[in-house]
Amino acid sequence: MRDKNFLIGAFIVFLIFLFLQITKPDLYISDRGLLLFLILLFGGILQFSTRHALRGGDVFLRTIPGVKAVEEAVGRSTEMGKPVLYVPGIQDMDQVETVAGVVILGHVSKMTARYETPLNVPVARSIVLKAAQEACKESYLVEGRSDIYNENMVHYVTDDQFAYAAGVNGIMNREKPAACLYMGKFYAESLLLAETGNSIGAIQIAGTASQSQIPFFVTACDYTLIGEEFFAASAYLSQKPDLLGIVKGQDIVKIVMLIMIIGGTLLRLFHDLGAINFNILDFLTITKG
Amino acid sequence: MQNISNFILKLSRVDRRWIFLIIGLSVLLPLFFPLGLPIRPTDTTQRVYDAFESLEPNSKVLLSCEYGPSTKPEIHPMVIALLHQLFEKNHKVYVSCLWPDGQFMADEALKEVAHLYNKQYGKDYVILGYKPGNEAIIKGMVRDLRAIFSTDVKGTKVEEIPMMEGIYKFEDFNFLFSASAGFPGSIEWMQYATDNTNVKMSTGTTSIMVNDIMPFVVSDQIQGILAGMPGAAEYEKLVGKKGIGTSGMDAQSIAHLVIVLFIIFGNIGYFIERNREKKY
Amino acid sequence: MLLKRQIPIFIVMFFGFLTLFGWFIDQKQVKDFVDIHGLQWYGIISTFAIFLGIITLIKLQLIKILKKQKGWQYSIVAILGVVFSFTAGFIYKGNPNIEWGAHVIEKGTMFKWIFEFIFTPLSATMFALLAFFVASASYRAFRIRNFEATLLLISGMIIMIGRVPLGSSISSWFVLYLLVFILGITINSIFKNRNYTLISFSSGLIIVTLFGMYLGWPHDKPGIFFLPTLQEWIYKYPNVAGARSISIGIGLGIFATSIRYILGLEKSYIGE
Amino acid sequence: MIFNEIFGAWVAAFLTLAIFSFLYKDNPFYKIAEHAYIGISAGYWLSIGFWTIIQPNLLGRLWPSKEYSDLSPWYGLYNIFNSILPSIFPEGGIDKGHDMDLTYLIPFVIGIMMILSIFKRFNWMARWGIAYTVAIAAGLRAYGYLNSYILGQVKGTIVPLANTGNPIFHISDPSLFNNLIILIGTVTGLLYFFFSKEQTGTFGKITRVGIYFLMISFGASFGFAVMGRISLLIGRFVSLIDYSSAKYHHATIWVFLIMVILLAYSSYTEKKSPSSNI
Repeated sequence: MRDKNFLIGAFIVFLIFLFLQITKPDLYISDRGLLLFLILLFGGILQFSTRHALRGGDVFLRTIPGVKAVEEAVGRSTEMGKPVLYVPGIQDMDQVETVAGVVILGHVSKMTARYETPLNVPVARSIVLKAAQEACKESYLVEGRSDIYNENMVHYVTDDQFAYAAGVNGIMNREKPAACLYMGKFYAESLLLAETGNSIGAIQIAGTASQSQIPFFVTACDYTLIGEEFFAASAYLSQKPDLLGIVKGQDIVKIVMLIMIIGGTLLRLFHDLGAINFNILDFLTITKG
Repeated sequence: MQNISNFILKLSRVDRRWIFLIIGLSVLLPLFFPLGLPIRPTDTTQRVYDAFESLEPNSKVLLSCEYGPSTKPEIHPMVIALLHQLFEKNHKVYVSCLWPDGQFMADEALKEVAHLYNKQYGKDYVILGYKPGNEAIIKGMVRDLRAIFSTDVKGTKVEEIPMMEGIYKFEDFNFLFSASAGFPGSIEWMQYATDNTNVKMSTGTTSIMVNDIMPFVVSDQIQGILAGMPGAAEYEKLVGKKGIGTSGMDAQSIAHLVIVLFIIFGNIGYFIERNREKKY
Repeated sequence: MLLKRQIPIFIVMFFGFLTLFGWFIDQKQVKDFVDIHGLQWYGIISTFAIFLGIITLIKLQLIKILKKQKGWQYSIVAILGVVFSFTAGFIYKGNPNIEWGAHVIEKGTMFKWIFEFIFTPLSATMFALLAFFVASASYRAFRIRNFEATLLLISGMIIMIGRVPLGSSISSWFVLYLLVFILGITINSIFKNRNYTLISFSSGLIIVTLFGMYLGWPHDKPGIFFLPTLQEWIYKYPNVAGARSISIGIGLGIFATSIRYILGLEKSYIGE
Repeated sequence: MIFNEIFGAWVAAFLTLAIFSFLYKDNPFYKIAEHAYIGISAGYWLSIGFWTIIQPNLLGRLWPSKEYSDLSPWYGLYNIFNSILPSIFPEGGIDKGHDMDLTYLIPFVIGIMMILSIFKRFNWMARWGIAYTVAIAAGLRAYGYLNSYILGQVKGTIVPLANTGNPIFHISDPSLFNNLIILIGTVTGLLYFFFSKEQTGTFGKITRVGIYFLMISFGASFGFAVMGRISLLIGRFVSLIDYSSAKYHHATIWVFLIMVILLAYSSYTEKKSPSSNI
């Protein structure tokens, strides 16, 4: 808690909030005050832990097996002399998952550059194409292997969902990659990809926050990064302190929510037993407005 | 024993076109030769039914159609069954659509049901139609419905429609049913309309969306859910009108059974293979 | 540099703050923007982006045709498709009684015909193809690798059978007998001793039978062995608990990332 | 039955069967249907977007018929457009019930820039549009997710543990046991997503419980996903059966027969020349 500027800023914001809550000016929708408070609180926590990490504070993250397996998968491809296939989802860059997928691609391409393993990245959107090309080029440059970088390793297939899936399936059947990585936002085509990958015997690692597609990945892939794990993975691989700090901050917010859940349950228990008069549910309900 | 496991192994490497053929037939045959398996309403379906049964007569129900032809098999039977129930209880039905195709679906369903109960357009039901803008439309309706819908789908001014009297914003409705196949749909209605007002809602969704919405049903943010085609069949049973949902249930049952058997057989093959690999 | 860098960052921060805190401001212009105009602007911009996509699509297909790459004949079909639906959308309505603009949603126009007889069957069939792939994947890909996968597949199978009418036709006693059978197999594979297997299998049979005779073989009791009841329990309680923790996690992830964008901590989407 | 509809049914039956023929193998019928799909869907979404968003909401606000006057230069510009493209710019302004709102020039300009970014020189122009998209998504989503996904779900997890009249155990109705399941499942599930602590020892055991809940939930998703796919297949078969009726001159049956014959013929010729077997 040695971040003076942060504390001063937080105090000022808190005073403004208090002022709004007490005077309730006409301009302010005070019924939504609880949410404003939570936005400020959670935002503040995230901001604080980022600053903490940037100042060199300790940021420990546990290992995630799926993340570790990425390097092994690339290694296996190298041994077998087969390419690595990377699918960054089928959505555009306006989805958080796609951005995370492109960031992870940056790290995977560093490994392939190091091991001189061929990399194949089919994409479904033109904007993703540009971003993914930039990411790969940068990685090969950083690893000093821009001589083996080839712009066509990232290529556009089509915008259409199933046509794209069919195209990727074709690539799998022809090139028989030893490792298939699916990182991004997926819909119904997830099954087609995972089933084909399974049939060619590749190591498959998936990462997505699309709830309804996770089961197909869990059953057909070797490793799956589930929901929040997937977002954390990009921070984990990047090792950038500000991103790691955000993940740490999310953990603190989670603790706050756990306290809310358990404390709330206790408060409700006391309320139901008639010991106290305070109804937590009414407090948490945003009144209509 | 060896022979049996060899046989199973052989089966597990069968060309997948045989699998395709089996699943195709297991859906197609029951459509021609129905078995008439009994349908039993689940709890969440019952809750939707009860929610509508408990409405006062002549309530104003907003029916929002957010589905299109590709998901019609799952959602359309629900809408038809629901319309039977609403018209029977003399509720007024207002249809709005967040998907462009929604209004054809609604139109088709109303044409099929309304005349059975002698209901008239403009007096007992109205199609406000499709407006583009996704969740902006929901937010707009909560603030000022007539700013969003100045006319109905036929171009009649809202002021000239008898049943629109007293409807100025979303809160003037008594209940919302969202027939939803994706974005924008039930979740957006909940986030931007019912979570912020006193109007309650129920929903009917495609199977794939059920699990995304279920937590909100259990926490009472949504009153019950009709889950996919089986949900529609159950609702048809509750309302007492057999439809497409009911007739599809035999095929659905057989196909599910076949898939479960596939999973079991596939895994038996997998185990045999793994055990052999261990031995060598 | 100003145009390429500072202005985009300013746009993100300005509109991000406006739409986030606009929720709490009771002022007509701000409310109008947050409730209506903000998203309509987005709709307009994203529609312009479709033009961009179509130009890319036509360019790619034309290159294929001009270079006579493999399968170039099919690219002609694709371009004809664009031309056909563009014609129906902008040049020829096919029904003079319907105004421009209404022709994309009213019945009786060429556009609607395309929708009904080309677009609908294609998209619906593409979707239905997945049923076949689910079947083949369940045969070849869904493997019980570990305990987690076992849980997943078993709860999936219970939902699949329990939710359809077939499930309510299966008596809970059938399930009980099935469990005894599976128990026998498990004991056999663990101990590899015929006597143990025989004893556990037959005692299981006897217990279930006695229990059934005592209760009078009710079709749907005990509830935990009646698939429709069991699937309902799974999907209303353990499933909701799991789905809820994922929802909270995803909600938190999205909230955190949004804050990151609004504060300008993450700028990778504009090539930084 | 009008010609349009009968012809349409034949087209629909052809396209449906052409897609299904992929199950046998990749073949020209499937490729035709697939490419037609790509092309037509592109034009389809463009038209829908233009006529339901750009024309009414953008142009309808820039030149509403309410404020039309022959004298103003702004509408003079409009009249030029009107003489070129009368279908998009009808005479006397666009009547979509909107007032004039010139702030809509902002998305108009950003949209045009989006298209211009196709040229390499103007590559950067797309950034403005992307920036706006991200801003709107972030600002609006943050509030909605916080309210419904986080606060609403936290509220839902605060279950009653006493004095509710619920029994201690009941399988499908609310009961103390089921409430505890929800509470424990949610808490342990959340703990699984905890990144700053190694999942070992007691903590590891707790998070294992969380994973089991997640897996049961995925299993349920899986079951429902299968259910949905099968329902859609049923729907497809029902329409194919419909198209095979006399009303449509048995379209399905004829198309099916012709396709089978052609496919059989092609695989027969392929067998003769094994070199084409790639």
